[in-house]
Amino acid sequence: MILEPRFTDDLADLPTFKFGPSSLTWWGVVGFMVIEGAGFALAFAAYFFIMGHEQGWPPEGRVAPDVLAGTLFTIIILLSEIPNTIVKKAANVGDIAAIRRLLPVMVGVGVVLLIIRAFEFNSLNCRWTDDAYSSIIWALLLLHTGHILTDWIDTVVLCGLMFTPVAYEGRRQVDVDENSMYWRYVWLLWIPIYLMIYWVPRL
Amino acid sequence: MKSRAPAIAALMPLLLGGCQYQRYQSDFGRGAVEDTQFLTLFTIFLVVCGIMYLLVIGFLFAGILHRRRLDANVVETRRHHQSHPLMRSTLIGWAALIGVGLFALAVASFVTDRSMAAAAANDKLSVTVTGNQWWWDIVYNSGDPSKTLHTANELHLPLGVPTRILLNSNDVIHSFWVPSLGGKQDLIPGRQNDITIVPKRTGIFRGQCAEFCGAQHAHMALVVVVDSYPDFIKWWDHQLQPAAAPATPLALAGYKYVTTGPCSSCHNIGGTAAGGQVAPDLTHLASRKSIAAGTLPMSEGNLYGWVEDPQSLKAGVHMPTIGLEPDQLHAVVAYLETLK
Amino acid sequence: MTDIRAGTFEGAAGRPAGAERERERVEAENRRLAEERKKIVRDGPKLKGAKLAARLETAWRRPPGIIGWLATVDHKEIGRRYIITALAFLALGGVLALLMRIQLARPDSALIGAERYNQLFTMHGSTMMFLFAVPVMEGVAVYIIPLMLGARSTAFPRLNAFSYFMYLFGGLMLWVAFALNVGPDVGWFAYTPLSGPEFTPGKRADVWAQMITFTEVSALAAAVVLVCTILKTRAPGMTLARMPLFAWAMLVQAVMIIFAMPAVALCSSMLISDRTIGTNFYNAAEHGDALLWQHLFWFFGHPEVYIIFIPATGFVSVLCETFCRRPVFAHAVVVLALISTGILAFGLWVHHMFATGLPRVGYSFYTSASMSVSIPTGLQIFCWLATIWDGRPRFQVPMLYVVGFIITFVIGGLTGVIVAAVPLDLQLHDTYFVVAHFHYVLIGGAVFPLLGILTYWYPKITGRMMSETLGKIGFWLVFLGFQLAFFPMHWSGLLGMPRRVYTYPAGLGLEVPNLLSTIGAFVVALAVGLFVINAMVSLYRGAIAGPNPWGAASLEWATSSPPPVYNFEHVPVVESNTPLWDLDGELPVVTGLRVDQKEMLLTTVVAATPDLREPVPEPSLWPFISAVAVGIVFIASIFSPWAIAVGIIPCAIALTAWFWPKELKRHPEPVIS
Amino acid sequence: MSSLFRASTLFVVVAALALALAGCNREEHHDRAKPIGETVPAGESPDTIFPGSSTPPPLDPRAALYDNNANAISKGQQLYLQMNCVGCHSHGGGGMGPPLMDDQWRYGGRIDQIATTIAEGRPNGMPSWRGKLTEDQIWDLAAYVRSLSGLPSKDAVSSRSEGMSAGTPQTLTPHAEPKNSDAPQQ
Repeated sequence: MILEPRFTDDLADLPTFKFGPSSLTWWGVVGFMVIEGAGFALAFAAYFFIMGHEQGWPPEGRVAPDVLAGTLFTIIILLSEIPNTIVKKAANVGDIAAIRRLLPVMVGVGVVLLIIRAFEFNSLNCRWTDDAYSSIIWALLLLHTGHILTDWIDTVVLCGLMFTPVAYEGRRQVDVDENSMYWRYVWLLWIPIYLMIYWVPRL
Repeated sequence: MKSRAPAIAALMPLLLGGCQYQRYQSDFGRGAVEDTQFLTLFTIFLVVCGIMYLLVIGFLFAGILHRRRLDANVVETRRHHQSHPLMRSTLIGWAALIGVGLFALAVASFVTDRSMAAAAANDKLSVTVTGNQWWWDIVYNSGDPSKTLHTANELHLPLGVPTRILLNSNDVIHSFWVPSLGGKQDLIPGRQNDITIVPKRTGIFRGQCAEFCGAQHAHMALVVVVDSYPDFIKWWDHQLQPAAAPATPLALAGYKYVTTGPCSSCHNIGGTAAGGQVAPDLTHLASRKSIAAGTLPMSEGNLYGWVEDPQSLKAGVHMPTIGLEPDQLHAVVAYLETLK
Repeated sequence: MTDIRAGTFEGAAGRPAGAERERERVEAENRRLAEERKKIVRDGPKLKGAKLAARLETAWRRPPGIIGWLATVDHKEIGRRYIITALAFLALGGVLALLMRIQLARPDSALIGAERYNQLFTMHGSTMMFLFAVPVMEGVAVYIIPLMLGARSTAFPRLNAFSYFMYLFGGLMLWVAFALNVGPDVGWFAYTPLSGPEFTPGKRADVWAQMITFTEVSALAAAVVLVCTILKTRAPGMTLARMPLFAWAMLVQAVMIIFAMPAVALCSSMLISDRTIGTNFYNAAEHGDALLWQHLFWFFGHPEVYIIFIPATGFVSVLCETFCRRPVFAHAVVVLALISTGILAFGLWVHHMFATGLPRVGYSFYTSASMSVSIPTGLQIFCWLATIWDGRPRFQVPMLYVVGFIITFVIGGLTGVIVAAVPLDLQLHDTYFVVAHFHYVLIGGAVFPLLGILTYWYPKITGRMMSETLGKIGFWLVFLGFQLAFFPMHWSGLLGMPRRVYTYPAGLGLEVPNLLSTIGAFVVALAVGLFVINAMVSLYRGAIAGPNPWGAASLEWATSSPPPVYNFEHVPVVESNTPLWDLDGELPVVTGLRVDQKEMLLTTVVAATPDLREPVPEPSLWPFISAVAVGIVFIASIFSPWAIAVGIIPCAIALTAWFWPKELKRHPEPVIS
Repeated sequence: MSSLFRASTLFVVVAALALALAGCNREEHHDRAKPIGETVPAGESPDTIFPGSSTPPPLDPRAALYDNNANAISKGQQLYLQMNCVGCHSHGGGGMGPPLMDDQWRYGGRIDQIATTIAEGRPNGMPSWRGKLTEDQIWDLAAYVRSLSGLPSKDAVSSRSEGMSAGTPQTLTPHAEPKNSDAPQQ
């Protein structure tokens, strides 16, 4: 027997999008951030596990990576938070023009960072086949490069989308807001990796 | 010690075979101090867990048979239902019971752990066992290098003497485990583990590799013989002697083939030109109780079968099938039998 | 508050003329869209009953034929596929188990060679753990959770479809490789250095590691879908305190997957990189360590077995509630027990490594941690027993499986406490005693409740009841067959039979227990076959089941069997923990959702007050195409690392097309096409 | 649309099968009960050093069992260490003996020619292993020696041994097509 409905209240005028934890995609993005966070945390644990076996770090016969490319990368990625925060605020207030000005900047910053990252790879002073130390720092750098590459591709797609009339729909501004939240996560994760690759071997 | 029938065997369901198995490769062999401590702790755990299990099953069947008068289909919804007051206190009692039970078991486990470590403290004999893919390389270490003994696949231990066995591996992870003597320890490449055994009873025991190590993991067994101390010293000195020179012409032909043919590339026979280091040491092969790491008991027929074609007995073993002519085979086996 | 965002403008003075015209155009467009929005048809007192159902049907149904089949985003269809595929892999894994048991029936038997047997037990373990246990729990949850929470769909339904296809491709890859003699033979745990480049030549271990990548991506996607569904799409009024226990169990399981699966993803990727580009993570001679693999694998491995067990506790709670005619005793205790089991499970993994020679002090910590994880499970069992004692149990087939579960699982739990003690584990580790332990907790703890819950929700999925007599015969066969198959393994373990041996010598007393186990295994196989026959036959000859054949309390029984594509005509409102039992004849509902486009209701996380109207994505082929693209890249990356660098482009294109809206024009209300 | 769909699935199935069949013999185990000589007839010895452009004898039929066979290469890798080939050839870079990872082959780079070199031995110090190793082991070694210069297919070779890391992994070694070197005898 299908039950007869007893109508309580009508939700016709509920909004169709909101910023922050009310949005479904916010929870999806946070879910994937936690997954990557767990993966990176275990990669850090593997780094310190391998380090624990050595008397000296880097192991004898290895030179620590040159810091120039890495530090330049860190400075730029931290500075990139400025346009990132502006575009996030613009999205919150729905300022399409500002978004259309700043997303290309973020894409440009991404390209610059990826180029610097290429220089970083050959400033590591070791090849991944040399020993476990070289393998784990190559792995950390490669994992973070994948992290930046995926978010850069997201930003490119989003930037393309925001130049279409669809940009005026509220949900698209929520996407921009969450993409900049994810970019914040990308450089937040970079800080421990930067220290582990460039400065822990110099302790 | 031997008089008391193992209490454990009585506890186990009796439908299973007679007791003579339990002294060869079973946890009930009581061959060493470690195994007896395991059995006492195992009994404690069985008793406590058994009581808990009976409580659960009792509560389950009480619930099943606890017929309620009201109609079975009437639904007790949350609003007008309050649980039986006794239930709330039984829940707390149950939680306390589990907590206390586990705490007692944990303490019993730590105490046994500590007493095992104590029994193993002052070891007098040191043996290095190195795991290879599908056989055991054994070296009896001694202060005097001339007394250091190199053998394989059969471990002799003196009665009552704590022996520290150092465990290395040349290839993959193996696990040294002689159930009747005590617990297992892994042999891991790149690190050295150790296990100490204090044998309590003379006799022959069988151990087996307990960590999956490839194709022939099932045939990587180890025969352990616990001798009295004088017998052990006599065995050790005998094993130090080089291989006996062949007497009969057939054995001499076998000697010539073995020391110049493919056997000498891998095997070592003390006192002869065969000096390979990558396969079991054959100097006193015939004195052992098994062939190919416990795959076959030592006998002339098994020697013939193994030397002629090891691949069909232990597929994937690193010993190749040489394809000996019948006369070479007779000669080789005749020579191997002289290596007492 | 209109949902169309009028563009905000900086100070008028500095604005160039172009922006001025842009502003007018957007303003005009906003007005036009606001008019259109008023004309949207919505469900309510004026539009209900059969007329509403017909209109919702046209909005929610998928295109017919093969294209529609591949493009579906209906959580019920995806859930059914998950369950059927997982049961198919259960049958395949079961056949492997029978082959292993035939080989082990007699000592020194040469029926199956060593290499073939090693492939058999590796495929048996990997199939059961990765291709059956976790996916079947995901499948049941993906089908039932939206119905149980009163939602019209899961969150991210396209991601759900992508997750199923990744699971299917992972399973197919493993079994096709096994058929082509490239199947893994290093065990479901693949310890290095045996699974390393030197001791496993060829591509066997790479195939295994890549299957892990497939199934882990699938499980993580499904976990994110479930977490978002449980937190955001519950019916109004279903606060966290009123959420059913099964939903709590799936929430805890999904969060555990999110924290545990990355561990196996990382270590299997490191293994593949060791085997293809020569990194030295597990090479002891080059500063690596074989134990790094064991730590990372078992950090995932132990939570994995709780990921399989916790949904089963959800099943048992659902069955106890319905068949004892009362809510589960001490609801809060069961919820807290679930959460603490989920957290504690991450602190126990070293008890798999007691024999690897780590410091003994550390081991004592893991002994007490492993024992303490049995406390929350013990409390859950008490609550179920109290529910049976205090309720009026009706012993239909699902309830029989609950009784079978309690009798069997508690033995497994107690043998778990035994192997938690270091001195005992040094004797029992890697012997058949442990094989008996984990079959008791996995088959007894997860498969019995699964068989019970499939019988229980079969009428909701198909509209027909399963046969009661066949069900009872099936239960007694599987219960007694299971004891006959696995109890003797305690004995062969104590007699010194190690795991993963393709044969054993005569004269060690192992003949009798192994023969009994083989007989028992065939009885269990017979019982599972009977269950499948019962399920097939009842599709046509089963009694017609109405919306609520068992008189149960949760929301999935408030809609028809099988439920329509849109689940509920009007989104129900929940006022108590057992909604259908506490009704006075009418189902309270909320209205106002669109009828011409797919739309669902989002509620706040804790109090479940109505929050947003969320457009539900239309069916699309892109998740399937993306799964194919990602799958090809995964398989190709076994053979060359360049496959990843080249493969990113097609995957990026497929994923962009998945996200890109079909028409780039503005709608009165958002639509995901 | 559907014919294209059918054609593309057919193509994918055929491609997958071809790729997979290549995998079949890569994983074959040759733990044969009978020695290699009795299972596959030996080809005529390729040991004639053929000056100028005369064509070499046809490839020995046993080569099919060893070239590109992952298990043979893996057994060869272990034998290479156990029989102390490292002593003269090190890990392929050469030392007292000639390097094995370049494309210069004095006595031929085909698997049967390498097997004959190992069995017969060569002047200037290469010992003869006939009688010391069985035919099967010699051919395993020959398969591994070819992998030092990247000749077998990349999915059959192993990326590293469990020992010290010795140069680029064989999975990344470029394919050096063997050339008959007539470099003067050192």
